[in-house]
Amino acid sequence: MSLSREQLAMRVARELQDGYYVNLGIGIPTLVANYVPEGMNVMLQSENGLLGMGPFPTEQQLDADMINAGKQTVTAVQGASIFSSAESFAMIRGGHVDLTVLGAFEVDVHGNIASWMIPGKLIKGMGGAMDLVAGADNIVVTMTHASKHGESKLLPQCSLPLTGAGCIKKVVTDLAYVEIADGKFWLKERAPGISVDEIVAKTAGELVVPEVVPEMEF
Amino acid sequence: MSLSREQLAMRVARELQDGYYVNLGIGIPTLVANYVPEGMNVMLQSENGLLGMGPFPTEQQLDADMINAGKQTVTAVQGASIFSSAESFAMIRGGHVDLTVLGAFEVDVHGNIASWMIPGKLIKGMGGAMDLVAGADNIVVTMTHASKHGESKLLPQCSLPLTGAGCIKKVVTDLAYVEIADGKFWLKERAPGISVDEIVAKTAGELVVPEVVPEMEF
Amino acid sequence: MAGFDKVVGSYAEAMAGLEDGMTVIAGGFGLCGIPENLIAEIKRKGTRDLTIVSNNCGVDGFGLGILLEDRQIKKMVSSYVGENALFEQQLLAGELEVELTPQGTLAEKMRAGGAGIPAFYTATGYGTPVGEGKEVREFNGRPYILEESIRGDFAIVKAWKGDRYGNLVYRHTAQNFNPMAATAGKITVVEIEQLVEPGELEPSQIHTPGIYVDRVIVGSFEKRIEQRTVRSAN
Amino acid sequence: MAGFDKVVGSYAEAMAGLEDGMTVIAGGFGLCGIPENLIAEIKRKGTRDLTIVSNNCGVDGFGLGILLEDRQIKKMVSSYVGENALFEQQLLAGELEVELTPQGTLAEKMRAGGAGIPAFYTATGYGTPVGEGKEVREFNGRPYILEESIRGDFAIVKAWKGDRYGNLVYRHTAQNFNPMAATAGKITVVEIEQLVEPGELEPSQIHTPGIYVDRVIVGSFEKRIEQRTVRSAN
Repeated sequence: MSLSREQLAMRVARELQDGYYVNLGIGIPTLVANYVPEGMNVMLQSENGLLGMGPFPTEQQLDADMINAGKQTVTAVQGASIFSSAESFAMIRGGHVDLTVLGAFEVDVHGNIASWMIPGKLIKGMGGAMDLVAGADNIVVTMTHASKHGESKLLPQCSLPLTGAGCIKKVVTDLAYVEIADGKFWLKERAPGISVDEIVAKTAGELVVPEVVPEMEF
Repeated sequence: MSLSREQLAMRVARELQDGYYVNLGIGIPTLVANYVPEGMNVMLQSENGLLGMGPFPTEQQLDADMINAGKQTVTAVQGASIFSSAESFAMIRGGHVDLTVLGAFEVDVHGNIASWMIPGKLIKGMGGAMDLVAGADNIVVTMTHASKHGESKLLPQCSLPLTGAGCIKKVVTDLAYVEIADGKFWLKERAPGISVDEIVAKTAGELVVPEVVPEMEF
Repeated sequence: MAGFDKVVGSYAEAMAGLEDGMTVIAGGFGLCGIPENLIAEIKRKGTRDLTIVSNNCGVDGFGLGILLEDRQIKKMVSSYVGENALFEQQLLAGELEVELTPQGTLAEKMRAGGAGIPAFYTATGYGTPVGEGKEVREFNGRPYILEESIRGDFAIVKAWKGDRYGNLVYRHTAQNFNPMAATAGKITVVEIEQLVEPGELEPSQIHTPGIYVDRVIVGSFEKRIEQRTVRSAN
Repeated sequence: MAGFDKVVGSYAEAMAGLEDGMTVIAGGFGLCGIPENLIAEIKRKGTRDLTIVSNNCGVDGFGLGILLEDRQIKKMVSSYVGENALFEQQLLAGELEVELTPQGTLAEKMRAGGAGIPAFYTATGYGTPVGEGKEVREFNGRPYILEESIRGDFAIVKAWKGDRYGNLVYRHTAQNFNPMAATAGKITVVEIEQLVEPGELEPSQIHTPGIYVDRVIVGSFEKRIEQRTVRSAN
């Protein structure tokens, strides 16, 4: 069975380490915050200028001046800091964020990522995504392995305009966990009950398959 | 009579306007703060990160964490702000300071200034002087017109390594007030009792002398 | 300190001098920390052909979105403009130009503009449409693109507390782009919630020193929330 | 929040990993806001061939000046080094190298280093010895020079209040170069006067967010005054 949204978030959460500063993109990446392992602490960075993002506010805490990068009302944890957008992207661009998780339309064997623009459709903008992928050493992309029509999103070469070039090393899809190195995809884990054959069939870019591909455990 | 240090400061002070943010260099420029005209307010910027520098502290106010760019203990006026060196030079480099006053070894008809380095002597460093002359639109240089040996400091071309190129338009010396434009010095005022002949004799760069050269009044 | 008293009495005075074709840099992220009354004044004035530099363009009916209603905006420089049906309509009709700029690059372009830095290199956007036509240069074996700074004829800023000298403090995440915008306007206009006496703000806790600010006006704010997300109290 | 507790118990631990030949960025202006005990620890360790990036080099017998006594510094990157006879002596003897850098350029180089900006253009130093050998480029008809950013193996910083997460507040003009230095070290070590609980510092009033900080140590400080200037009380 391909992974659910929650399972994707759970698998990504295993990339967390105690003391990590983490930036989570909108959508599935946001769910990762729900699966921080017991006894581990991470601090969430929101690129509009908040380090130490907390849960949504109660009705009593609601404050228009306290939002996250998704423009949702949020709270701050104890020990949070709040700063300007220039300072926020100094952190991001300067490589101070330990882990960045974001969605994508496509990735390729060169570590390229396309996530912000589909020509012919309305272009809404890249927001902070280009800065995030350019600034982070440690990025996890999470997305479905193939489109609804079965077209692979793990390509020899991205077909859509890029968000960043040569910056992606880790991809968690609903079928597999794949790493990118030396111009190839490297199959590391498969979703429970998903066959290697299915993953191979749905991976358009060159995929290196080891003899044993462990199943993810949840 | 050539101007005293205090008179130099008084003449420079006439360049002040109400509401000006002003950076005063070490030495005679610092004295300008003593001659702010009655009813006029200026705010002093100290490039180590203080806008709104006040007088020296009393013994009771003395605080090692409160100094100016000359490393002297100072106070802050009401409404002052304190910030980092990067912010301080953002102000300076970005042209937000209304008037900068500094000393020099030489200036020339091209608006070049040399103020920080005499080859063969020990080089102590330029501090913030290069940023100040590059960032300000409105700079007043104050110095003696000639060296103790009678050598002019207003030259066709600076002989010493520059602090900044093409940035000086106003020079107050102990003999005269001179402006720089179109590759020439323009004599605007003379010190009380100083003859135009003496100024001409002590100005090595091309000097335009109008028919009437008013005397400075104190 | 008469020469430093920057408080003006009306929004008309606050935006005096704004003319057709000018560039306006605006603080705010989404609807958070936007100078909502200064924007409303631009609508009232009817100034046209404006280039607006702002991370977003408000929503239909609020924030910068209201300047679309009478087609006052010629060009937007933004990182994300997806919250606005009228924007989409004018963009598709070719009535509006948009220069999409990565959020961090946009923040840095404003800061650089205010700080006298005409251009800087960044890895952001290299190899993407953002990098097209821009100079590429390697430092330590990595390619970077050259980005030029931005300055505006006006900057419009929203702060929380301010004094007559223009010293400002922002509240929570309403800070966002406001401090950089404040440095980058030839004329910087700030609307504040609360006017305090000079000296009330702790000098080392001032976010924007008054030297960057030309005009201050005290306003009252709707502070509309874009995404109201709450949890139950227990 | 175990993973975020950055407090260390000794100066030896604070400077662990510092090796011969490394680059150290130091906060402070003159003797104001200098990490005096971290500097003393470097002297105690006897680490050599250091490149020190700091606006000044202390004075004879205090601050960075004490690292000259055993010739631990190979190179200084500074804007002004005129307060120090030992410095002069070693410079003239060719035992010490100095790279004089304009003060604002130095501050911006540190900030850029921390912010992932490898280089920027500035008018400062154009046409002077500082500009020699550097690329010149015109923007809007004015020439600028290209300056590259600085990062250090270590950054040593002095703050006033800090919490276990490394959130920092600086006191008065002891801020100076410290916030930029804090962003630019591979390992950033901070000594503070006062440890406070996480949450005690108002989030929007933190000068340096903890993300930049690796180690925190609580110290006591001499805070020597370089130019003691006072006026009479009346």
